[in-house]
Amino acid sequence: MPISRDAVLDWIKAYADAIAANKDYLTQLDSDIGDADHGVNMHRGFQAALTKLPGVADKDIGTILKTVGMTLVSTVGGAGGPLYGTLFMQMGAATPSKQELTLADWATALEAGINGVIMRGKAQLGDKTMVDALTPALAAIKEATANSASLSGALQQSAQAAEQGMKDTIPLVARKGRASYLGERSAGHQDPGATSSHLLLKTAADTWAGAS
Amino acid sequence: MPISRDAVLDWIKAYADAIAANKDYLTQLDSDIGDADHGVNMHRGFQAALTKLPGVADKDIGTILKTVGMTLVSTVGGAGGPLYGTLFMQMGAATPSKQELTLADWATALEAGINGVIMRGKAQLGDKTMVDALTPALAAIKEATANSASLSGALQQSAQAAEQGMKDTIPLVARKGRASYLGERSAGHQDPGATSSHLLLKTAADTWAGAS
Amino acid sequence: MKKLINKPEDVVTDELNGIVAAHSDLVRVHFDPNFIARADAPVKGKVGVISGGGSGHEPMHGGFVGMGMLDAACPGAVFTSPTPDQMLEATKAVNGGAGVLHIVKNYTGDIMNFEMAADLARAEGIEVEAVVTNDDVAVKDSLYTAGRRGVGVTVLAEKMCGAAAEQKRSLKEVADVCRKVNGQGRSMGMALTSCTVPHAGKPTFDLPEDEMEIGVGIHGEPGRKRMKLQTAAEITEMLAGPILDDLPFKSGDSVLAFVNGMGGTPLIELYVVYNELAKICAGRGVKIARNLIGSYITSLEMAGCSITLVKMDDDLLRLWDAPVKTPGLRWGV
Amino acid sequence: MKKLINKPEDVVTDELNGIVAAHSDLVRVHFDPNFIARADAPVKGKVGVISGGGSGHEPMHGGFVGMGMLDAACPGAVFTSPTPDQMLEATKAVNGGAGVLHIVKNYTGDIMNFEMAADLARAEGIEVEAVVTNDDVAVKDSLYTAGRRGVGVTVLAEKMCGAAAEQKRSLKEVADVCRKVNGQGRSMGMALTSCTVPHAGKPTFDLPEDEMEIGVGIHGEPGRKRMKLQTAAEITEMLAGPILDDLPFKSGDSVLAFVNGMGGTPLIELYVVYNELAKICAGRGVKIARNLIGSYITSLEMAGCSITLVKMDDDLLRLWDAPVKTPGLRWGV
Ligand SMILES: Nc1ncnc2c1ncn2[C@@H]1O[C@H](COP(=O)(O)OP(=O)(O)O)[C@@H](O)[C@H]1O
Ligand SMILES: Nc1ncnc2c1ncn2[C@@H]1O[C@H](COP(=O)(O)OP(=O)(O)O)[C@@H](O)[C@H]1O
Ligand SMILES: [Mg+2]
Ligand SMILES: [Mg+2]
Ligand SMILES: [Mg+2]
Ligand SMILES: [Mg+2]
Repeated sequence: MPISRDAVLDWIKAYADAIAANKDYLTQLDSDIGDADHGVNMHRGFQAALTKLPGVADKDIGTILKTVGMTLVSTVGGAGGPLYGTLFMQMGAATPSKQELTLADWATALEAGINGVIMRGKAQLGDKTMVDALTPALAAIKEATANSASLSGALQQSAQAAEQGMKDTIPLVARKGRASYLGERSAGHQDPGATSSHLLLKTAADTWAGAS
Repeated sequence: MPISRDAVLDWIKAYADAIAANKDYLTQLDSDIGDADHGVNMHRGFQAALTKLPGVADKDIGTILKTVGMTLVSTVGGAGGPLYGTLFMQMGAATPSKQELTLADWATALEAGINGVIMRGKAQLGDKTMVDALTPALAAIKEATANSASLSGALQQSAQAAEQGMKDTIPLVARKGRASYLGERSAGHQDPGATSSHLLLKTAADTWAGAS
Repeated sequence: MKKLINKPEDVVTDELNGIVAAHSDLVRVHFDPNFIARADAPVKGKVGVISGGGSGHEPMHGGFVGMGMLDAACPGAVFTSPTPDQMLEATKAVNGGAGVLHIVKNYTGDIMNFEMAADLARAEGIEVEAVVTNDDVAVKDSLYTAGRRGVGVTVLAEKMCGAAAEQKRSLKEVADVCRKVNGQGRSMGMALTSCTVPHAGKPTFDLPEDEMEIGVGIHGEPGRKRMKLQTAAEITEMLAGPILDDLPFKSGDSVLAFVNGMGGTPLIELYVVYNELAKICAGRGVKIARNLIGSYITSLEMAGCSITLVKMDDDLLRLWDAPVKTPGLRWGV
Repeated sequence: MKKLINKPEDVVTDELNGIVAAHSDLVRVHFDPNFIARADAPVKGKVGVISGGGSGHEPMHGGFVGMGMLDAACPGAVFTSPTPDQMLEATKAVNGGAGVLHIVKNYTGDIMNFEMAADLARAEGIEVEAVVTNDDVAVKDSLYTAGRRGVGVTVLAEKMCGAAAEQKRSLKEVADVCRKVNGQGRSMGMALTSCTVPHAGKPTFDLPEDEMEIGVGIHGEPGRKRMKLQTAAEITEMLAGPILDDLPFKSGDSVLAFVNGMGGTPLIELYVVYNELAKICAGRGVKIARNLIGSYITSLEMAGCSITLVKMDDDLLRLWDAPVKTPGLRWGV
């Protein structure tokens, strides 16, 4: 059973909840090496996205994802707004008219989203950004697909890879974003954007655990 | 042996030392019910006065006291400057051409000084000001004189009366000076000006203990 | 103590040297005794307007010296009124033959030191009038106490008296402007934090993280009462209410509204307070004709604010709008 | 958290309402999307100059909207760059037919959001140029990182670009002024205390009573290094030295010197710092032709300061001296 449109809506709602629950944690991480707003920003954006969902609940998955992306762009601000906005808008652009997503569809969407993030932010792997959580997650999905893993298994593995990527940001010296101003002092702290990106993939794996 | 001119100079120097030693204490008292500068102000003034003493060391006592008073007026500022300045200037005006002071001379000088302070500041006994230390000190001297006490004994008693007057300011609600802005909240704190005035009389008693 | 200073005893001198370095086009600084005077003082035939007070309230008063406002200002040590010789020398330096107005904030020290200076200046043949500002409604007024403090109104009076003097009004007329502004002006302040007098080295009072002082002056002295921190709306009501009731300001009155920061309060918060104040005034039918928002009469790095309202008439409005060119306040030129 | 606010989520809206209440003669505030525009925008035939950024830096940028400076400013949430729709609407509102300059501080968020807005505006047929300010020498510049932050130079560039636009210079010429000011300007800042983002509710970093952060930006982010508190002379040297060396500023250069307070620093301390800066510049033969001293680009209630120097030429001096009439900066009119 692939990922239904309702499952996509559930995922977005679950992620909004996860952001709400982790708002202070994300802001705290951003205090250490940034400007103490990442949790607040993401929360504002996803609360706004929630209010848009009823209006697109009967539309295709591409439209839903694009709507979320556009809402994030116009409500989050900061680095997170354009980056998460682009991620969702590109995922939406990659899933036009879809009523459900197979594992391959999801991999395609995620890849398009991540490429968008990299185009916009020009971060590379190891720059201590959300890309460090997203890129390994995509690689894990591709590998799982190559190994004919189940959908839920692949999602699980991508969440684990994102978690590892997130943790791997700790020792890094930031080269992009606000943390880069700290130079060497940015090492020893986990990147807030990588943390919110891990949450995104973990929420997907949890919400879609029944998919196959 | 009355109070010699050198003894007067010694008293001023000893008081400058006492102010230096009590600078932080006086400022702390002024923090509680004022603006945290009484110790600093008095210290600035008496350090300036010290530099003027060599120039008048061979002059009469009236000139010495007036010089101290004028120096205080032009270096202390705040309430303390005009009040202590007036105290010394009036004491000087009351002791023209004197080379030494008897107990009666000292009582006359002090009375003139205190009257000056009251004229300038318009405080009454019980307003929680330096007047509350000075007025009982003068009364004690007069009483001691009436009782034919020795000079050093009279000085001792005036210092004790000043101490009592100073302590008696603690429960008072201030009606003059900066502490009056606090209303009821000024009660429970010892007045800084009364404290520096007690020190003045205590230093006199200590410095002139050998006088008779 | 966290301050951008060298030594506590050098703060005022260093600051004055900074003013020399920055504003020699506008002002001239005289040292020993210390005062700041207009570069072109004395202005012949114009009433000289001077003020003075302890340092630590910047830009007041030194920042208000220049065309259209003060002719001179005398800075004392931090929170300590200046000495008579400062005011005497400043008075002489700005006397253009039409007499000199002393604007004195109502503090025992300021009153006594300015009085001595006025006596000395008069003895030298200079006509001097002194007007005392005492606008702080947090202090209960009484004949038997030191009376109300002079606070925010002082800044506004200096501006309007300066404008009146530029018009070549007489000493009595300029003094009348000061009396009118003071008579029609009321203020009240509050503190979120204490300040630290450089010499003292530690905060004048301790204020727990969830408390504030209502009714403070501008010398770091504690206020009338301490209470739990409240919202900007509630705090503004606590300040504006007593001000409006005291004069009282009535429906239909036209006012100059001044929201002042205490030195450590950022502008964004002052605008939040101004927004509440505008609502309160509107609710009472009081029209804000002019406003001033910023940190103009401060208590070192104290966080907090004060509100001042002055009832305006056409003459005062014209005096307020007149050109002013000082380091701290400038428009129309 | 001690602030004069109502609710953290309402700070920006309350502040904007305060601006409406205070400055409707100068500016117009548009809500949802939020931006502040000149009361008379769009000015026909004049290049529109706009900027924007997170709130918490007041008076920048909103306080600089008015004749001779910005045509519009877009305030984001506190320390969060605004969204593209804000800049798009502001761009449309100030386009007088001669194109619009976006002055963008170099932060990843600001860059990306402004880029999206410029793309959208161009798609609607409006000519847009964007110039990025990146003057903070505390940050090591590199092609492979986010590069230097845009800080104090932004305020000065806004003033001079605004003046150039008033002269009806072309979009390219106004953008050239911005590039020149940025190219010839350098800044560095330090903090005595952290600030508290209203939503976060506690200080962004903890700084012991005897320590300071050198090389901070304007978002409460920690600086390049933490060290023991020093004198104003030493601190000023730590900031001015790297600035002077970086361009480098040379003997004979004429500069605009800007000593800026971070929001919680009183003016008296800024003059102490200016005094040191004047000595350092004099020692290197660098002539301070103009100065600006005050809190103009702030970090909420952070205590600390920053220094900015811009090498001036005759054209820039004329643009700096030109009349400006905004809530935050005003002269010549
Ligand atoms: N150039 C970039 N590319 C990808 N991600 C980035 C980039 N710059 C910043 N980020 C991410 O954005 C996060 C910060 O987001 P947020 O706090 O919302 O924005 P801001 O830094 O503007 O305050 C960082 O933790 C990092 O993961
Ligand atoms: N009107 C007055 N008459 C007599 N003494 C006064 C009067 N006002 C204040 N004082 C004294 O002055 C002291 C404060 O002096 P100081 O701190 O030097 O001046 P300021 O109050 O101007 O800061 C008070 O403690 C009080 O004893
Ligand atoms: Mg952030
Ligand atoms: Mg005192
Ligand atoms: Mg004092
Ligand atoms: Mg941010």
